[in-house]
Amino acid sequence: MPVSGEAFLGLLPELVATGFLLVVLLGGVFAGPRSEALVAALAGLGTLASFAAAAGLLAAGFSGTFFGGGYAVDPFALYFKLIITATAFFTVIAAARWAERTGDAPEYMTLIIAVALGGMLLVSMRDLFGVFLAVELATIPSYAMVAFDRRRRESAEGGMKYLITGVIASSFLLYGIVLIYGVSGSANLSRVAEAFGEGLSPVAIVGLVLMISGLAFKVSAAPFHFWTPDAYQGAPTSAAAFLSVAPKAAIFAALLRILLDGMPQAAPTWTALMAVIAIVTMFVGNLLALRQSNVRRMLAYSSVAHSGYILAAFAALQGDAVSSGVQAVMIYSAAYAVMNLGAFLTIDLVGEEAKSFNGLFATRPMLAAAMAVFMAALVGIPPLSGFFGKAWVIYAGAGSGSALVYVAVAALVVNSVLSVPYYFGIIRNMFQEEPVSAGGPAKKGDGGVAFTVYAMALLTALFFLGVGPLAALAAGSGLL
Amino acid sequence: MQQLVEQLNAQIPLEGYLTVAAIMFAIGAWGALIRRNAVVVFMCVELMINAVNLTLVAFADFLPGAGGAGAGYTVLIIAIAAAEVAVGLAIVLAIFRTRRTVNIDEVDSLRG
Amino acid sequence: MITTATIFIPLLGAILVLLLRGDERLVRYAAIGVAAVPVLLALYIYFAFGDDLDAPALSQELTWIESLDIGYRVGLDGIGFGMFFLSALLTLIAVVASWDIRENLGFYFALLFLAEVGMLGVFASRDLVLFYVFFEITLIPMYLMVGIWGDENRRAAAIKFFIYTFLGSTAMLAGFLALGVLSGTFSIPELGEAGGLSRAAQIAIAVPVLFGLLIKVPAVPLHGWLLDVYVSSPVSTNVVLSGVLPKLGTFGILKIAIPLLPDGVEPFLPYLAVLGVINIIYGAFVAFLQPDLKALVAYSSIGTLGFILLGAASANAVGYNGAVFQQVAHGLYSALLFLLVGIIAARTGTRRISELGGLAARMPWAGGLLALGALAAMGLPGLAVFVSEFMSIMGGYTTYPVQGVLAALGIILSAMYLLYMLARVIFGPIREPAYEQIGDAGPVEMAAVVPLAALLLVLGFFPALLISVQRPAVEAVLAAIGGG
Amino acid sequence: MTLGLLQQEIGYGVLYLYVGAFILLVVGFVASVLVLARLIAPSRPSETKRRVYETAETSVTDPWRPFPVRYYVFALLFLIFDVEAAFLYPWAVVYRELGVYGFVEMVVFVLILGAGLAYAWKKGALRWV
Amino acid sequence: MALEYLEQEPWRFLISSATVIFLVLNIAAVLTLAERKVSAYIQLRYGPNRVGPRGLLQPAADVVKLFIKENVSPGRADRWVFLAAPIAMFLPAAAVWLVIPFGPGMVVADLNIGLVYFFAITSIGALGVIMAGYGSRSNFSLLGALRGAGQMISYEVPLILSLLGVAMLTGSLSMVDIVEYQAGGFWNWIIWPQLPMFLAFFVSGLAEVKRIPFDLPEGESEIVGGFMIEYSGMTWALIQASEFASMAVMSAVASTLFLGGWQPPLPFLDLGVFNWLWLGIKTTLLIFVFQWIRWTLPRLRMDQLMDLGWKILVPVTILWLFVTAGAMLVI
Repeated sequence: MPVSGEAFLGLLPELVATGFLLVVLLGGVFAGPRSEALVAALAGLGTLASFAAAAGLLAAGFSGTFFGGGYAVDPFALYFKLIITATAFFTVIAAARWAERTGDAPEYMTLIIAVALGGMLLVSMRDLFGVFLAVELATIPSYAMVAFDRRRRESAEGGMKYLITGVIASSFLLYGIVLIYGVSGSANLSRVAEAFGEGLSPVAIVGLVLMISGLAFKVSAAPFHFWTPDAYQGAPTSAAAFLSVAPKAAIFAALLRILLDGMPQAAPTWTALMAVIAIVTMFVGNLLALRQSNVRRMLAYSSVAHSGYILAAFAALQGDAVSSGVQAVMIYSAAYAVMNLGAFLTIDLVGEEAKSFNGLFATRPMLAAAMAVFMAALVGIPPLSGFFGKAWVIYAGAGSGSALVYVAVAALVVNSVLSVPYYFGIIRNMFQEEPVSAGGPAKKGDGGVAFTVYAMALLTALFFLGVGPLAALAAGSGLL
Repeated sequence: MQQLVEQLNAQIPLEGYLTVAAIMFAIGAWGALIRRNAVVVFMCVELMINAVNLTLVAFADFLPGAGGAGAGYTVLIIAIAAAEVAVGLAIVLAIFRTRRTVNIDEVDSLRG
Repeated sequence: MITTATIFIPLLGAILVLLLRGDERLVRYAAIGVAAVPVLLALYIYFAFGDDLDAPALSQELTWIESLDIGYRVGLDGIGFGMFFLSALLTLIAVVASWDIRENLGFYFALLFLAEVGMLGVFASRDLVLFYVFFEITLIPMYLMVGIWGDENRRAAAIKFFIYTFLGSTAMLAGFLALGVLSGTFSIPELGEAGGLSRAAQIAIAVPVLFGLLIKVPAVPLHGWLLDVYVSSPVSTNVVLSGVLPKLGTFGILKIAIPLLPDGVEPFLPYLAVLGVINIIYGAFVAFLQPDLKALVAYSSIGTLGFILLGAASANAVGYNGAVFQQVAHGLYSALLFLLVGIIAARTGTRRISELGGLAARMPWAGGLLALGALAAMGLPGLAVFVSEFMSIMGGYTTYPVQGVLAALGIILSAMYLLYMLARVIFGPIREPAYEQIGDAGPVEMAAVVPLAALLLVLGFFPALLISVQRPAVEAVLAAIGGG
Repeated sequence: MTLGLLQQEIGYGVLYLYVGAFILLVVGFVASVLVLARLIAPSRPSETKRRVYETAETSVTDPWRPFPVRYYVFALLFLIFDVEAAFLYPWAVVYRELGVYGFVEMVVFVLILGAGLAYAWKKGALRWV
Repeated sequence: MALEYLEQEPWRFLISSATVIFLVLNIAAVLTLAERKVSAYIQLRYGPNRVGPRGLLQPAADVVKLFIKENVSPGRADRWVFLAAPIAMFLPAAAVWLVIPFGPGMVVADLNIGLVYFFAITSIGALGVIMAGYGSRSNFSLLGALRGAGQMISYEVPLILSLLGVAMLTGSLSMVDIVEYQAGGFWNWIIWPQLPMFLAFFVSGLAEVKRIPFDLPEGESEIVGGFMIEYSGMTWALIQASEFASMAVMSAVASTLFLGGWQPPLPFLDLGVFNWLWLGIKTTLLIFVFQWIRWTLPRLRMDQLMDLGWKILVPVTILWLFVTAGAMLVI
């Protein structure tokens, strides 16, 4: 089964990333101990090159499936590859100085690229076992990323909790996939769809539920969310920022593809499941976030809540709303990527206790403004990025014509309001409180993080300018 | 004897494999969820993954036209399980270095 | 194009005042200069296009999110123009009246201008999503203005304000999106023409939309956020907060809820009228009990907003015109009263009615204008509020006689507490010896209040100045909903 | 030849039965030897005999404590290459049918692993200290 | 046709299994003597020469002696692990014989994955070593066991890699097929195209069976016996037996895979049913090489040992893997 030249072209972003992964790892090690700048430059270049390759393919209108229909390179996949590589790029920039201080910069950069690579493969997979492989390629390095910081003991602890829950979830995912494979006789989504078209057997339903649970685990949907705060609190900031964004987007994309391409006939089953998961997830995330005084944990629970919002779009994948549901997931992923990446990284510049944000406006007004933008965007204030995500979910939900989805949309509205106190708690601290005298928010950050934060703030604030083209892209994404 | 050989070679019904695998998986999941020692949890996870492998191989054997795909996937899964455990043990080691315990319940500085 | 320019010039102003560092005076002058531009442009629009607001020169359309038919669509019409102008004017006045803001002046003006973008945008937007976006843009600046420069109670007040209105607006957004998805477009004019939604769908959409808008107004059971915010805000914020923000809600009802969802709103109209009456009477009663001058004005404001609801619910030309007119009239008088309360409080050091008295002797101008404002609030003929309240009651009475009568009763109630307030505060003996030393309003303060008073008088005597502009749009709405 | 043919005829189920049976047989045999030895051999336990032998000194430390981490590194390396073999053997068996494509694929695969080895080498993981 | 034999099948299995076990034990016994004799001749001594003619009955005497020796186990040991260790070590030495073809059709079980079976069973040996060291609960034991485990798993890698060439050339993992492939004369033996692989295999095999120069787990002169320090009597005997038997297994596997197994070196030397003699000869020769090396070379240091495995053998096998693959492509 030789690989055609077209397949090589289609796999260009992944191949570039793979190449740079090796170059960064070996280059960093062989170039000697003082080569962190080189490593960061290589890693940045690699992610950028991968981004450029994906963008080029997208611009050229590339579309095709390879490996016996098991791997699809379509605008849908390329869109997510852009998100993943872009966030990886910014993470590399933000993490460069930090990684340098740990002394293990090549490894950290390699992990970032590996996660990105896994994500890129994941969004293209049309084969369930491929999905599993790619999920693991994205998550196994992420365990290491979480546990990377040897100077903080929370890091290893967060990593262990993440890992233990993660591997159990992987087993569930795998078992589900195997059961579906057994029912369908093939792991290829087209064949799965044919088999599911002939009716759902109990084994298939068990497989479906197990598979969705496994994936729900990875996107920290309730009731599988409990690893999230520990992992994100323990993780290095850049890792938490990146992991809350890129792999999640990839898993949502994969889930979309699996559900829509692989089991459209089972839609009544999984949309109902998704609606319930979404509602529970939103409430759990927001109610727990309300109690946090640590910004990392707060943002971790917030990411749980946002997973819930996105899952609400999955619930809406029925009736006339399928297309707009897909668009909602796509837009939301991009919107969430810019705002959450920035919000997490701000912690690096300020501090992780909510108190350390006190009076930030007086001491660093620009940073305070950026953080305010992120918080407002996470709430969903227009015209910031988060608004479009939520609006699209509501739009999709409104068109779905299902009572359960209406409930989910109502829950989304209620939860958006519920989330106001904790996001605005940060804004209040920054603008209305006096600066803490002792230590204060004087934590010295570095240029890379600041650059990324401001870039993300700008992207979040100006998202409305780009949302039109994004929507056009999403509408013509090729999925369905 | 002929009977014995025939029995041995007669296919054990698919349900047999599946049931055993499901039981293995359940035991593994149960252990992974209630055991507190991180290393034991990994062992339980291995049990789960091997249950899945068993299911997979059984399916691959019984499915018409599946070819060697199922067995091939099994090899991949084994590799992934190995990677998981490798990373896992590294992290457990890091935990042990700072706290002298691998008991999950005693590792609790992250709360809230 | 000219509309777009008017809307976004304050944004440039915001950047300008942020960049200006140093001299506070310079910042103030720059801010006044920037704030004056939209006012002048609005006046230009009035005189140049007053009788033809549909002129192509005023509207603009750009694609934004093509796949959902969401666009940047702006344009003016009679229902919004009054408030469009008033928003610009009140922002200018707020800039002038920002004498109590000492810290971070540049940032304050930037927020004010950002809010102005939102306010102007709401009254000019012709797209549901754009409407919502502008609607929400006002939120964060107002939150921060109250939250940073307010009094001791500011934190709770600001977050309360935010949560209430955000809940409402998110529900409203859900309604808008449902409307858009069912109709296939978000363009307000097109939605007005299309109209083909089933009654059930319209009702389902109208519920969240009305809910959101009524919170913003606020209609009485939903007014929990109001008092704290009004009382805690700095004076100049009050001007905008009471003068413009409630109108975002009423404007939504007048411009979107009723015309676009005629069948959906129709069953709720009687309740809307009832809510209006409740507002009027409740506001009057509670205002009576307030020891705090500012709180009294706040509840008086709630009361008069009821007339807008009543007029809107009437679904006839008189009432609807009254409602539209009342938006402007309310903005004028409530801004005036809040400013004067601020002036008085700054001099006497208290806002408690029981501690005030005899101010007319020391502050003839301020006291006189306070009296003028109070008289306007109770609907004295010759002042703008009279015109619109009278029209609202007339219109309301035609459709809902009981509510009309009760509303008229409300005017009497409001007259009672306002006169009582005037008697206590302005007239009578000087209560504290310290009050002997205080002087009258200074030139800057006078510059802030006099235009409002003047406009109250002008519109009171020549209501046609505004009604002639708004009448075509109102008639179009009534034609669309089949009222008359 | 007959026996070989026979085995093909009777199938692999039986063959693995043989493996299992043989292992049981060996284990049983060894265990019985141990039991037999226990029955035959004298047993005169004493405290001294039960001590751990450590070149004429009493053992002061308990060996049951954490192992040095370097063993772990080698275990990991072993794991990687052992699992690699699981991929390489199937490939090797059918190599003749794969042609150039198979060659290139294997070279890439092994080179990536080789990169891992090079990394470990350079990092000093292969150094026994 | 085959079904007629089915009735005999259990008997065939039992008899052949018993033969294999018998063989293993005898090889072990004979090798104890051979080891001493070879070492004696290398060192210009006589070696055992009292029991029986030329000392030939020495092994029997040893067995008797070991049987009646007291079996002492440390008081604080983990008793069951301690006792299970010899079994775990003996098992691989015996079980690999299952797949080795002694002659045409003479194989206990012709597994189609014979090679993989070989690795799998061999790696149990490392487990046995660890069990012995851990179960003894002695510092020297554990030290030896850890060395042993490190060494055995490290050399497992080149061991496995070095057989890839065989699998590629023959296109099968069955030992029977591999031997068939080498029919027709010694020039057809796989050792010629795979010489580096054979050397790698041989060296790794040496390390796998912990023979000098790779006897660090035992390290008589430093850790006085290493993992087996606490064993005595029959348990010790079993460990010794399994060491010798695994040496024989390694030789037999090497003969089978690289030296044509039972195939005669020249076609006219075909002995028919007695072709197993050829296997015996080749195996004996290899065993002799094992012993020769033992009494010639000094023990390696641990770091040298690891370097040899990872930095020389693994790269060499990978390199030769590429060479083999490329050559097969060209030819």
